[in-house]
Amino acid sequence: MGRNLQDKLIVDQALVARCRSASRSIADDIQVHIDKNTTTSVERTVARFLGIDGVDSGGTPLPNIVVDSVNESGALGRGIYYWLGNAVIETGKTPREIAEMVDKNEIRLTGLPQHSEAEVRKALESYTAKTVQRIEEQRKKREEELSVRPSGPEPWLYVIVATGNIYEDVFQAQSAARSGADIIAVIRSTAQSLLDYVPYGATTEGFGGTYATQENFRIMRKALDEVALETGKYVRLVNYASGLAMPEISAMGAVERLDMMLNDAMYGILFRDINMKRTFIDQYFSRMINAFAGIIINTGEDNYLTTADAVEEAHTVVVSQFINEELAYRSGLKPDQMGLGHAFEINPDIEDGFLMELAQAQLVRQLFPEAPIKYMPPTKHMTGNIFKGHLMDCMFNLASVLTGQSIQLLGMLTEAIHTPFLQDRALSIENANYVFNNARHLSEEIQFKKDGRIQKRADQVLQETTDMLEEISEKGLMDAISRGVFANISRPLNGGKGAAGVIEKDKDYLNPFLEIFKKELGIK
Amino acid sequence: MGRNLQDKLIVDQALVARCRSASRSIADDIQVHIDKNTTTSVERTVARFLGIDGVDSGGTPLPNIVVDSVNESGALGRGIYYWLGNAVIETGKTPREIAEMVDKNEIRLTGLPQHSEAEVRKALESYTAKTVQRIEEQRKKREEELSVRPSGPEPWLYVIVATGNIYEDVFQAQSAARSGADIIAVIRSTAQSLLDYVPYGATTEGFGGTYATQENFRIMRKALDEVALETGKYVRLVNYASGLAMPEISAMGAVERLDMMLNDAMYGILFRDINMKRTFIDQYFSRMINAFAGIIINTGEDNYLTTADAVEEAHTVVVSQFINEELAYRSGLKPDQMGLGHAFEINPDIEDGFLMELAQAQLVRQLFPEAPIKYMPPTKHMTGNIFKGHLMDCMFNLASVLTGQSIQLLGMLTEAIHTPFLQDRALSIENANYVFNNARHLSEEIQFKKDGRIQKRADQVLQETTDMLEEISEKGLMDAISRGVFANISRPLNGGKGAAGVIEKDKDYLNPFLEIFKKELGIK
Amino acid sequence: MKGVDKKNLRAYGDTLNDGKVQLSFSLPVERSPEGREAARQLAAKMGMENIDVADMKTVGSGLTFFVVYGSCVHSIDATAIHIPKVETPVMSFYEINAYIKKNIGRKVVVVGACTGSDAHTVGLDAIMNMKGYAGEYGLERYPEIDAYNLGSQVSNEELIKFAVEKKADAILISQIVTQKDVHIKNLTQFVELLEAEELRDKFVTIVGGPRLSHELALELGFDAGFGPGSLPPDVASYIVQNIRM
Amino acid sequence: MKGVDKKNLRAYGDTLNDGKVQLSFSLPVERSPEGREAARQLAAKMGMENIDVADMKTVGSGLTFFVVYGSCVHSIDATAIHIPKVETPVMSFYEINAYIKKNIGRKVVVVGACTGSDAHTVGLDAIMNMKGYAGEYGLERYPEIDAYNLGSQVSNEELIKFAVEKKADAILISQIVTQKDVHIKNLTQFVELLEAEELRDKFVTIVGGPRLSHELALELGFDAGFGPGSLPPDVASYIVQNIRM
Ligand code: B12
Ligand code: B12
Ligand SMILES: Cc1ncc(COP(=O)(O)O)c(C=O)c1O
Ligand SMILES: Cc1ncc(COP(=O)(O)O)c(C=O)c1O
Repeated sequence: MGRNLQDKLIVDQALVARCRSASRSIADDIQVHIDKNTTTSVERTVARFLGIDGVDSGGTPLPNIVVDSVNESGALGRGIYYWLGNAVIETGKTPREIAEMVDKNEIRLTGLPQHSEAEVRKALESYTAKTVQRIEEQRKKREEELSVRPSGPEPWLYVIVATGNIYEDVFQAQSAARSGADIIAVIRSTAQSLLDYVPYGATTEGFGGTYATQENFRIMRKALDEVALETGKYVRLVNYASGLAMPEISAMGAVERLDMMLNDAMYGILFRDINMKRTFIDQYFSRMINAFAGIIINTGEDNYLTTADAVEEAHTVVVSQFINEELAYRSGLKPDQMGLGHAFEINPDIEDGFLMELAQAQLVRQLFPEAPIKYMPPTKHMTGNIFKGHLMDCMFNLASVLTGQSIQLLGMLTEAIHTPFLQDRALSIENANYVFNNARHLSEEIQFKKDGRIQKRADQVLQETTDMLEEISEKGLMDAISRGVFANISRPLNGGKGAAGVIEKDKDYLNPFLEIFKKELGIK
Repeated sequence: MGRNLQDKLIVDQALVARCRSASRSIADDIQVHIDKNTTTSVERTVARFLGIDGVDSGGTPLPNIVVDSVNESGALGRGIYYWLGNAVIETGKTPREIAEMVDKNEIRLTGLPQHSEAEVRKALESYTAKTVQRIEEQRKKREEELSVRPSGPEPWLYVIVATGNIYEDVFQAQSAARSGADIIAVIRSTAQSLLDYVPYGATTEGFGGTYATQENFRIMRKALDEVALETGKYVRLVNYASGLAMPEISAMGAVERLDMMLNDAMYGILFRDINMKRTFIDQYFSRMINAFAGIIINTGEDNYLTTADAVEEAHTVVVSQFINEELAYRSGLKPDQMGLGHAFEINPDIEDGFLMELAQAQLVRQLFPEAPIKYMPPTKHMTGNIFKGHLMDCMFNLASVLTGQSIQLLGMLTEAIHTPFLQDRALSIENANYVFNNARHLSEEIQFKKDGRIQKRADQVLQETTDMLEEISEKGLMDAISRGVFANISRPLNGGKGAAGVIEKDKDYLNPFLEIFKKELGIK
Repeated sequence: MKGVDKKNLRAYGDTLNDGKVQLSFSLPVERSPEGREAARQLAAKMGMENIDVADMKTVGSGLTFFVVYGSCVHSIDATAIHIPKVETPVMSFYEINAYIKKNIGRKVVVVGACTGSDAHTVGLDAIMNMKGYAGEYGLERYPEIDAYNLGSQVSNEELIKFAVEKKADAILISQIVTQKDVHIKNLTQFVELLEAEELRDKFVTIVGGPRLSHELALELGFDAGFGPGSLPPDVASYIVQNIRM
Repeated sequence: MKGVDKKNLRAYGDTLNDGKVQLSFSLPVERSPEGREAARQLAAKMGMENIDVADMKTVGSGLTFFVVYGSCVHSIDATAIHIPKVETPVMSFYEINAYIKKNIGRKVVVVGACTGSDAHTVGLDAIMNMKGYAGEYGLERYPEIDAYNLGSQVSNEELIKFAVEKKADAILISQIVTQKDVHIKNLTQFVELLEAEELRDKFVTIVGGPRLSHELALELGFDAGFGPGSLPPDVASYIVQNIRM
């Protein structure tokens, strides 16, 4: 992908080793909890994989209806897979038909005679294989597309559309792609994270964004594949596998060939007050799906800096990146699928602030050389002064090409005013194209002075990162979060939304998808 | 002044030595011609120094009337100083009164009995001393002001006002100073260069700028001194000592305490088709006045790139800087008065164009470490797209702070549209302040790779510069200009405007001001 | 500025009353002379003269972005402008606490929240958190104030319920997201709820956010509104001097 | 674009017909709520609704710069727009020379200048100089064309005198400086001179510059006008196909 890797900084590898070992023990600890439990959303994902989709007369998605019915009878610990398979055997109907029967109370899944696990596996084998195959096909399709219509050099231009109306989004996304965007993200309607289900069908209304639905995914995918034929450049599609429906959205994305997912291990906990136990379990399965589908995840460390100060809290971003990395490994994600995030959020009026941004960006680049680092633009310090804002985005673009970032979420000059107009996006793309091209190889031409301000700043951030990671590894991550070490936000262990959705697995819990993915991804 | 000097480039000092020796022989050659002649404008300057100002009923300036009258009688080779002194002895009147008599044909200067040079010197001694003293006072005043109200760190923010109305200019200049401008230039009315006289009084009409008149100088100086009291920062005032009235304008500037003058040895020849012999003589005296007045000159190499290509012709800029430097030395200018010019004019859509700009700016900085280098903004490639234009100015500002330029003429986002609105200027100042502050010490932090693209580009430009200078030194500068080596513009030896104004000096040519300045400035 | 006619205020570019204005917009036209003319005509309808369509750029299929300069003929009467502003004098951290001790004699209770679907807490935190904002302590730091920050996405019902429980003196609401006027809807519903439960004059009601002005707040039935750049003392000063007793 | 009503074209921000427009201007008011309101009112007079005065910044004493967004109510009728354009087909360097050989049978004489006080030669040079522009040779390079470039600051009188001497077929004028409409005055005077000397239809008269359009050129009595981005072949093609014989 022609990544620009230059070791401009001297990075103390001993510290890096300490960071990684601390992260490992942090993740081990979380994994114990993950392995013991499942969640309603994980089970809904399994139901979707078995072909259950659509909504009932009341608009409730069928996956929710099936899973909730079993959950009410307290039998979800066995896994929805078992109950559906069992019902298939009993009724000879498809899972989807069964879901409709459940909705109409024509059947109680837990009330049927229970068959052996082996029989159940057998009964659902074809459905299971079909889904797994579909996902593999989509991954292959992406690989083919990329070989025929490759993306440009990094940093890739990533823009968002957020009209609320999927059809309007399509026009804007296609326009952006024609003006040079490499990646299109459809921002979700405000706080879809908080919905404990996935809306259904094509949507034309939303606040601050457009609902993530499978139909919307399909519509946008088709539109982008069209432009690609025109421009000769495959356009990556992004959405948000975040919040209470995290794994379901990954499933939809895997099937509809999304290419990236915002998919952070802790975002929901910190920024959406979702219960942490719930989130950790969800992210594990959600990420495993992304891993298997060849989807690149984007983590949300940028969000920390919207509440915390970018100078003082710089190290918390790196700490979170290490933790996200380690947890991602456990879901089978490869380094080149880890779009670890950070942001250009230092107050623009600080003297030498740009130097600190360079230090941070270069440090992150060198700590995670194989990761397609996601660089987020200035937002918090953007004001109604669009002219100055455009300049801040210019410096942001320069910092990116200078430090070899991979995924460049383009800043908008109207960031402080409204969700982007079409022309705002065009101006941002013009901004990035100008700077990237005009300074294309600058990175190869310059070195940072040893013991200079930039090197010193990087040293400091890495040291603070190490200390914090080791402290967390002692007390445990859950404890750390409850003490508010990230983004000055503290979340109680059992507080937050969706706690009720955590269900302890029975010893005979059944989820062949988990098994297949683990096997395919080589997870222990 | 806290200049930022970093030897980022390896500059072959052998080549530099060859450049300077070639320039010396080029200048020697020109100097021979200069010493043999005077011009109507030089003599008008002497008349002004003796207190002759104002215009006649027909609006013709008295200095022109007096000098032309003597010139008609073919006696200007003796020097206007002699004829005026002689008349003072005869009439007992002041030079100014005599000028009015000449205007009314009440006296013919060359018709009077002629006294000895000694008597004439005696008669004008007090007038001469008064002027010299006035200039010295103004220089001292500037030095005091600067010690009490020093300018900020380099690069200094230089903006232009150009409403055509001096009173409107004052409001705009004061506003700019309050928003942080260090230097204010009052752009002249279109092609004032071509006027073989200096307009008189306060003016409120002009095309593309405001006429340079002594009264306008006075009004603006006063206005800027006012703001300085408010802001605690002395604001430098700039105008144009260029064109057919070159030395007269320097004289006015010296008396009214301008701080900088656009004052190039070749600009008039190339860009205003003024006869080259005339220009070389004029620039010599003009610059000597600036030297004595402690005025910083700005040379106009930036203009080359508005007609010639900034990539191909980059070396011609450096060639011209060396020649300007050498000629400036001969007028007694000190290195810290030489605001040698260049510009950020490379097509913004060229890959790595920014690297070439850095190479050029850094090379110039290292070739002339003591000179307050004047860096001109992108103009030619600016378009009606103000948003992209603002970004080009951002990169220009970054290049400047990164390479330690001294005088930053701020680019305007509306460059391709109109002469700057007040808000355009405010946005430019905001742009420069943001970039300079945010990347204040970046220059100290980065080094250019040896044998990298930047180093190679600088090597190439320096080599081409050396070759061209040596070629010119063989054939002579006048020949080179007639062959169009600068800005693709060729000017014939005897063509161009104002040739008639060149007068050979008699052996007894008298000009005590020249003598005094030479003595004071230690010119051989 | 000299020579300004306040009754007929016009835009200023580089000479008084030249009316110079910069415009940019997109039109569903091709990048063409006709497109340029369309842009010129739109500008003309907006009251522009000597129109210079300085740039046009294709930003989507059949969509062109224009940059336009010209002189706007319109003028406005500045003498007729009168805007309600928060008049109560602003006191310092110390003065405010002293004022409470002296004139109120008990702790002042303040409850704040980002209501509706709004998850933007930074603004409210700037006013309420210990840490504060721009060097000013937040309300939580005031010894004489009991401040409760309920955080983000709180429903109007919850907020009112909580305020009643705590016998709050003032309710602070933050609204950052303004798309499709969600903030208007949300704030109106809040006031209606209060009135329905006849609690309207129990509390000093304050709303803030980057798109909020005191004027808008009054229109919506609040006591005060605070816009961009507001500081904790501004708010605290207003509360303690307007508290119902 | 889908769904566009060409008779009522409105600005497009992020949904069809939302009328979104960006404005910026300075007003002689203080940076204050009243100043903000003044800006809002000016925008309103320009036909804006849902006005958001996004930023204000002091740019001079008593002068404030505003950035404004809003929806413009105005729409324009695109179907009513008809602009004169240079219709003669554009040929290549080779075709043009061939055309001259075949249809004119003698060299075509072209005289060009930057007239009045205008010293901007780059534009005219782009059209005339050997070197040319954007990869296209200039007229001087055309074997079948005798091109004379008189350079900058040529008076209309000189230009006409020279053109008559050389029996020019076409006169090219460049006007870059447009302040105070100098170019209009200057170009009008040129046409009047031609008419006075009854030379108007002796020459193909062409004017060009960044602020020039074919339409404006016709209004001023020229045969054709060329704006930004024009290329030598555009001009040469027009000349040879419109030459008076
Ligand atoms: C930080 C931020 C976020 C963070 C919020 C983190 C957090 N915990 O607050 C995150 C990343 C979570 C986020 C998410 C979203 N955001 Co957001 N976000 C911003 C951003 C960049 C900065 C806001 C900020 O913190 N400003 C700094 C504070 C200090 O300023 P302030 O809020 O104006 O507060 C001051 C005054 O207004 C006043 N004040 C404010 N509140 C109150 C209350 C009282 C009582 C008083 C007295 C005073 C007062 O005092 C404060 C101090 O002076 C803005 C863009 C921008 N630069 O403004 C977008 C922005 C506000 N977000 C926006 C959107 C659309 C969203 C999303 C909906 C996007 C999406 N679809 O996912 C989501 C969902 C959020 C939700 N459900 O509400 C839009 C809103 C558009 C609009 N006008 O409606 C903006 C403008 C960005 C954009 N251009 O699209 N966002
Ligand atoms: C280069 C330049 C100069 C150079 C000119 C050197 C030279 N020998 O040409 C110098 C430095 C000397 C200069 C001086 C001045 N300039 Co000047 N200059 C410019 C600049 C930066 C670029 C112009 C240019 O070369 N464009 C590139 C060419 C290729 O484009 P073009 O001219 O549009 O030509 C194309 C088309 O228009 C068309 N075309 C043009 N002419 C013709 C003719 C024919 C017959 C045809 C068919 C086509 C055609 O074809 C060309 C190729 O496509 C512009 C700003 C800008 N970016 O536009 C300011 C600008 C034009 N200058 C300006 C001013 C005010 C001046 C001065 C008066 C400033 C002063 N007070 O000193 C002086 C005086 C000049 C004078 N007496 O006229 C203003 C004009 C404002 C206005 N709208 O009136 C501008 C816009 C800058 C600004 N914002 O202030 N300038
Ligand atoms: C990882 C991640 N998920 C989700 C979101 C936003 O989605 P929502 O508003 O539904 O939480 C963000 C926004 O920044 C994010 O970073
Ligand atoms: C050295 C110098 N003198 C004078 C001028 C402009 O003045 P005029 O238009 O009167 O030639 C310039 C413009 O760039 C210049 O560089």
